[in-house]
Amino acid sequence: MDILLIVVNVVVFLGLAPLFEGIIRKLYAKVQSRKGPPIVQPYYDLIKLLGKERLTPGNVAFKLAPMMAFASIVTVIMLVPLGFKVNILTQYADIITVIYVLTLGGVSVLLGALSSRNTYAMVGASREMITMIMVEPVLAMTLIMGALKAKGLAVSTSFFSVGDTGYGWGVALMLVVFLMALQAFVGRQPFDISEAEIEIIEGPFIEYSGPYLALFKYFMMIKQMFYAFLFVTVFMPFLQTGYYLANIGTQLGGILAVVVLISLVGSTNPRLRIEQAVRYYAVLILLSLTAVGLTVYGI
Amino acid sequence: MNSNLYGSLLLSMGILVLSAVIVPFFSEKRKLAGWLNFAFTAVAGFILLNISYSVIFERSLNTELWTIAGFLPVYLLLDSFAGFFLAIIAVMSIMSAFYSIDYMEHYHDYSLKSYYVNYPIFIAGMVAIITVDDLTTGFTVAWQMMTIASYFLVKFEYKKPENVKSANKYLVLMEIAWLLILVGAFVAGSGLGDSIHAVTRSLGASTGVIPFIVYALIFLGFGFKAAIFPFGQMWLPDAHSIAPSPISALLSGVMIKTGVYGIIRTFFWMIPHNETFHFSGSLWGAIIAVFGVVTLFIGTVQSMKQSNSKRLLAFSSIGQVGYIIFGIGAAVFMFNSNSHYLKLLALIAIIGAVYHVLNHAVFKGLLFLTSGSVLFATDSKDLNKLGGLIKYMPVTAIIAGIASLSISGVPPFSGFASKWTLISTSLLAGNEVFFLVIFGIIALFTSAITLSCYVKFFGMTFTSAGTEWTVDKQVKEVGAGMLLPKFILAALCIVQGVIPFFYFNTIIAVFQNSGGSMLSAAFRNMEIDKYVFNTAMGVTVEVPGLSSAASMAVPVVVLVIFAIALCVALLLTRSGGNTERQAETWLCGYQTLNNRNRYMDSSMFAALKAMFGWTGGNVKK
Amino acid sequence: MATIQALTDQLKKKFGNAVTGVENPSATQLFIDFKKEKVREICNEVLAQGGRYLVSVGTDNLAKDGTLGLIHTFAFDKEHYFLSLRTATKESEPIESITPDIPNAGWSEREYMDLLGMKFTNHPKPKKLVTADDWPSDIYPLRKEVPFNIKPLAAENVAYQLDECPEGCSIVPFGPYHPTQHEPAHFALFVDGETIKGSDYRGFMIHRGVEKLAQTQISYNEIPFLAERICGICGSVHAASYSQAVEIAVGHKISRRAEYIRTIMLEIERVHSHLLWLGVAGHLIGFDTVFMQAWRVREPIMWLGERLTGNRKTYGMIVIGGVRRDITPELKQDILNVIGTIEKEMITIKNAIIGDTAIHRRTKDVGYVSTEDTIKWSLVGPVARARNVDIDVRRDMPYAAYDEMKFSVPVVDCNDVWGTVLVRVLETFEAISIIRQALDKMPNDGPILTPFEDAVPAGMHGITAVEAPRGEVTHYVITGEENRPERWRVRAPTYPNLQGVPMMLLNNQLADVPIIIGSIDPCFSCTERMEVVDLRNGGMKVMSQSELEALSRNKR
Amino acid sequence: MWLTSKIKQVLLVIKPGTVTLPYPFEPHPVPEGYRGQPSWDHHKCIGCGGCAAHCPARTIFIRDLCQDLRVMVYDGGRCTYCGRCADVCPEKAITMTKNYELATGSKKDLCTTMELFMATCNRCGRCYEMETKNAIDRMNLKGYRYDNLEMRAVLPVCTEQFDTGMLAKSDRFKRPERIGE
Repeated sequence: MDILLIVVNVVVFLGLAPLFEGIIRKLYAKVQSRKGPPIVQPYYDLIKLLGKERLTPGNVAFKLAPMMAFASIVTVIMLVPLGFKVNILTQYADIITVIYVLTLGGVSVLLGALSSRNTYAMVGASREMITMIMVEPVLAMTLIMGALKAKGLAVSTSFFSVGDTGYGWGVALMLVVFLMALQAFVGRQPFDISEAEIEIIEGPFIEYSGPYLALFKYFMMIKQMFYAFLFVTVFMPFLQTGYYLANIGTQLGGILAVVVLISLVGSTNPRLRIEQAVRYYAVLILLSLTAVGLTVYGI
Repeated sequence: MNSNLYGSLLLSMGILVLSAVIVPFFSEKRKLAGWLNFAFTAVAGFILLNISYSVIFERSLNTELWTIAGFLPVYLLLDSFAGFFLAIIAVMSIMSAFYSIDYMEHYHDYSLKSYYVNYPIFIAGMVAIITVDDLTTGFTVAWQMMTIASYFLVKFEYKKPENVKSANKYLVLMEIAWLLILVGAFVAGSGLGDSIHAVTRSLGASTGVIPFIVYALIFLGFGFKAAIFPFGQMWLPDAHSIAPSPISALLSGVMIKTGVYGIIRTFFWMIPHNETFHFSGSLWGAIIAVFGVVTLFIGTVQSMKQSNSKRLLAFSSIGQVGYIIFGIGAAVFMFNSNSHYLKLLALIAIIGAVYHVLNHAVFKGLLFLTSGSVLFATDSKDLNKLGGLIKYMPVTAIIAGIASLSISGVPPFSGFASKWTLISTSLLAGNEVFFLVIFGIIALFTSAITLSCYVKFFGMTFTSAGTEWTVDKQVKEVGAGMLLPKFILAALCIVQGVIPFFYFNTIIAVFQNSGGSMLSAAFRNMEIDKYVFNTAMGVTVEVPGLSSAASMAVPVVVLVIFAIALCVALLLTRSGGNTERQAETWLCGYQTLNNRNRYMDSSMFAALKAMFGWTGGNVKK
Repeated sequence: MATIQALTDQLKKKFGNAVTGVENPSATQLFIDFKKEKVREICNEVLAQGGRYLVSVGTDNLAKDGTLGLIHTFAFDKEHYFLSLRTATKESEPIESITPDIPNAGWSEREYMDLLGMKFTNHPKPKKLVTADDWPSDIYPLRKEVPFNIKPLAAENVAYQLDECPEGCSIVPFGPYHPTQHEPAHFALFVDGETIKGSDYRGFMIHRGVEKLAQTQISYNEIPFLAERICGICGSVHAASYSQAVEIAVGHKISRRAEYIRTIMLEIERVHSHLLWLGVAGHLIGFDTVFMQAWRVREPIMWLGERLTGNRKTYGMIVIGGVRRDITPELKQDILNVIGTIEKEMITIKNAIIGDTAIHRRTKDVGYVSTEDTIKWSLVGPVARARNVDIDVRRDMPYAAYDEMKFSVPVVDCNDVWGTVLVRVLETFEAISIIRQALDKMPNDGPILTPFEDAVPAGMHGITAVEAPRGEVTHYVITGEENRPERWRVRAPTYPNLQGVPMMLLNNQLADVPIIIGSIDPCFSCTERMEVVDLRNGGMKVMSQSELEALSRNKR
Repeated sequence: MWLTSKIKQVLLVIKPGTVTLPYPFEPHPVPEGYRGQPSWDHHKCIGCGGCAAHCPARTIFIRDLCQDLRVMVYDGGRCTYCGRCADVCPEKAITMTKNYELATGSKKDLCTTMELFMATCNRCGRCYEMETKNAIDRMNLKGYRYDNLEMRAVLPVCTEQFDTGMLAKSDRFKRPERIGE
């Protein structure tokens, strides 16, 4: 039974992440008055990429990086309480572990970028790292806020803290900050700076092709779904119905709503410059610090 | 038994001094001198390890008065806390000595005489400063042994004038630190050669601002040594980056920890407990924690700006010491509060701090040895020039990767376990002490910056596109003599990360067995075993007042899940049944990859560097 | 006021014998011949008198008198005439460069070093510009004796040497295959962190030998179609400009109705081009919705073009002597309907863009160039008008039916990319108003095409400029024998503007490079007309699809 | 400010809805007068060669295989669809069709070849005075014709060994002479 919950986690995330990506693409197309690709296009993309030739610059790190990225995000999704239900692995990690494992995913992207020897990839890596440093605290503080509310760093208590202890001004502020940082988490406009197709040609991924690129793409899609899921779980505890399957259903509904928001914001904004983005992130960090402070004083 | 251990301590120091006398005569035969030096160091080191095993797991000793060299009466103390540091010194000096055998070939136009005179003296000095139990005579001897020997080691490449200048600066600052501590001791009412115990007693009798002055002076003195902000920035990067790499490994890995040792001793052992004396623990805890947080943040940010690999590592040492100091500060603060729950967290915080001392010694030593290997193979420590070495030095590259992940605190490597301890205690304390949450968040944020440093360090050295090494000269993997110590240290990195509970238990034992302080009393009385559990060799903390399983770090489980996921990923890449081919780097079609269009290290993280421009950081080539 | 008379007198007075001849065939044309020793002084004097440098034209007269000709052309905007300073030099003798004073002449001079083998003294950057890296150094493709489709053996060890990168910078290559550049050109950016500290440009990778082709292979009446294909966006502008240059050179008058139709075509092209640019600019700052929406608004114009001329973009409308198709009353109504809807959409787009702080953040203070530098570097078009330089040849040198149109020239003093956005948006409204006026005032009778009656006499010079959407296009024609021009020089607006790009890039961020390069609306094909390329002719082998695929896959 | 402009933008784009076409499933109809692929009506063609002489892209070749047989080849691979050939054709034998879907795997699909039987005056082969004003005859003037047909085959080969010295010696390449010389 315990294993089954983990399997459900993996199946839901791995199975539906490309679908949400497809929905985002479709919504982008709608905003741009286009027909857009079919919603299942990301699945086709992945399958096609998996069948292509593997081009490498000839070092191990390059091949290892996409696998590490994929593995790190899969590790995280195995731990999370999908359907508001804790599984057997959840108790073995606390939020600091989750933050660090998520970071490992970002590090893998950097490793891949650096080992691809390409100037653009390096520029992309430099930007990706800056983004990571500056938005990870927002994620951290969201979880820390939960931890402070629940008086414990365990994943379960921290994720469910809002549901257990109720909303407050701190939570409300953190909710807003999380939404503002969401685009940066999932790497969409205006914060797709590290990939910036028009300047540095997909940055870290420029040298990637075939199955390796597929893994990175899959990683990005799952990451995107994970952050939407995180938002839904932490800030929308009212979706809890009491039944496991119904919970998964309502959570997926919540994720869909977040995904719609992501695509609307993404399609109506130009990309920022890195130094503008950094200033923006700094504001976010200060705001989330305020939110944590408010939470500590029970406001 | 007592006398035996003290005797063997003196024996080990004697062996080291003997080495300093004998080995230089063979300095013309470089390899032989190296092997001899290693042999002496190893013998002394194993004696020290034996001592530390005894004092940690069997029985701590009390202070004893010994007369050294016939005329100098000195109080020595071998308790388990000293034993723990002795073990670190022993392991690191053996590794470093073995590494030196091959590495010193790099300096073929320098005589190795001074190196082999000073190396054992330096180690003996560090051993001495851990074990002497006064702040005046014995302390002075130990401090000067350590300082002057390390001064000559730092100055090893004396033909470069800027090195001599940096070394001189180092010497002057260390003497100032010594003076500060000495004055502190005298203000506290210590006579020449009085044991700490006596000093504490006379301090307990003092009133008014005297205790503040004493603590401030001693904290500053050891702060200089431990390289806290802003004192560390004055000497550490210059000294550590110019010393030969095995020495840098010792300086960063071990020597600055003697400062940490002094601070811990001061604020947990040198606290008088009588009715008249009141130690303002929260104030001192807050001060130390602030120093720690500032140090860890500034040090790490400055480290990120460096383009010289050894300077990067040196600045990063400042940052990592910041974590330790922060942990100590948080522990002092919480320990002196009235809440039972905070006191428990204080114990965990101090475990974290000491654990980080161990971890940092291992991975920073390892990193310095790695950058030494790179320097040996390529003759460059400029990250703007290095690059692409993973192809030529794969083993060193993998080891450097492990060390970098460790210092960045990525599970399941060693840095994670200790940083996790420090950050989680400060966050858990947050419900009562808000500023510790802020500090914890800063520490977490800084840990991301650490990551960026080491992504840069590893990326720009081993991956990325470098000078086409094969054009000028053949870059080869360094020999087994330089790989072996790195292997051992890298294995330690992993072990210390994967089974943190073992180290927790050890450190708890260390504190429980070292008598004479409120801390060890607390460790014995508060039954910490009830709150810290073993979960698959990971650590779970359950503190009353918090929700069940308040925090846990179980690297083994994470490791297993990760490994399974990695296998799935590998299967996925092979699922298409496709072939693999090597391809050229694509740069838009007109230019091909060359030295001029490779992205340089100085360009990395430009926006972030600009944002943190106010932190300074003395960037040099 | 340096009127034609005043200027001639001044130059004669100052340089005396050095001025060897003055020709003034019409009110807008002034040709002055002079001795080559005084080239720099005379050009400086012309600048001082208020001349604006346009372009230099190099000619091969070796067969006639053993010289290479060099013509520096200037515009006097306020006095409404063009000045051409003509000189000549022996093949072996160098001539003094005017680039130190007029930086924009740098490329023209480098072009003739490559193509005609002229030699210049004191040129600040005497590097290869046009010919390929491995083009042999002693073959000058624009000389008359060199066949148009020559394919010499590649020279060896002649890689182009990029400029020295400043200390601490590394090169980030941009192009030729880069999404910022929709056409191939290479920028080597010297980057410190993310800040640009300098750049070098190596372009001319798609020279199609248009001028050489026109001078050797085809005839007057076919060149408009060739000219139209110089540029995919402002095709009519080149066709109109070429046709006007020939008409001016030989004094050929065309009907008023044809001139009105030309005006309408040019303005339709402007509306379409500005909308296209707006979309591309959106794309370049990562705002694809602007891209898609601007192009959606543009699409009716393309279909209108199809109905008017038979093609979406390469209208093929303007030829020497007039235009090919008439605008019937139904088509007139059609045009009015289309521009009506576009005007409405444009107003909403304008409001959306002007209120969008996100766009401001990406465009304001980006690509700053001071007004003085703009004038010094002879930048043209919206790039100059966004930097407070009030030039527009539609108003200054009226051609076609612009003398009867009432319109204002939008000029702003933002001096940055935002300024060019503003100028282009405002110009679109002006263009719509001009189309309305032209349709209203157009005479109802008159032939639309007045072909040449007689063979065209040789040796006549004509220069004209047409305001293309991205700046003025200058064409210089010297008529020749065999029913084709002796020399035809095209200067597209990108030619001067691209030379100003390094100045705009300096100290900006890497992320701004696309929009800065985009802000001049670069048209590399326009700029790179020269050079001889393979025309897939004669003994060529027709490759099947599978062969081509195999070739492109195997090529590493 | 930022939020309102964003909301305005979203509302703005909803109005037109989806505008992209379902091409290639439903080709877009083209208007009257569209300049698509040219088509030759061999019934009307008199073989004057005007199209060949006026084609700016030189995609139409005329070769006389013998006195009676003229072959016209249209090579659509380079055609610019300017419609110049249709304009100049005196017999309106060329029409620009509405066909624009010309992508193909083989270039041959785009080519047209016509073999025209040319009736010749049996006595002298040329029955009227050469008139320069006559449109057809003007096409035969020097400069109107693409008269280097043979050169086209020779040049790519010889330019491989081209050097300026050889050029000076060669009698194949003459500098253009001035009229009157």
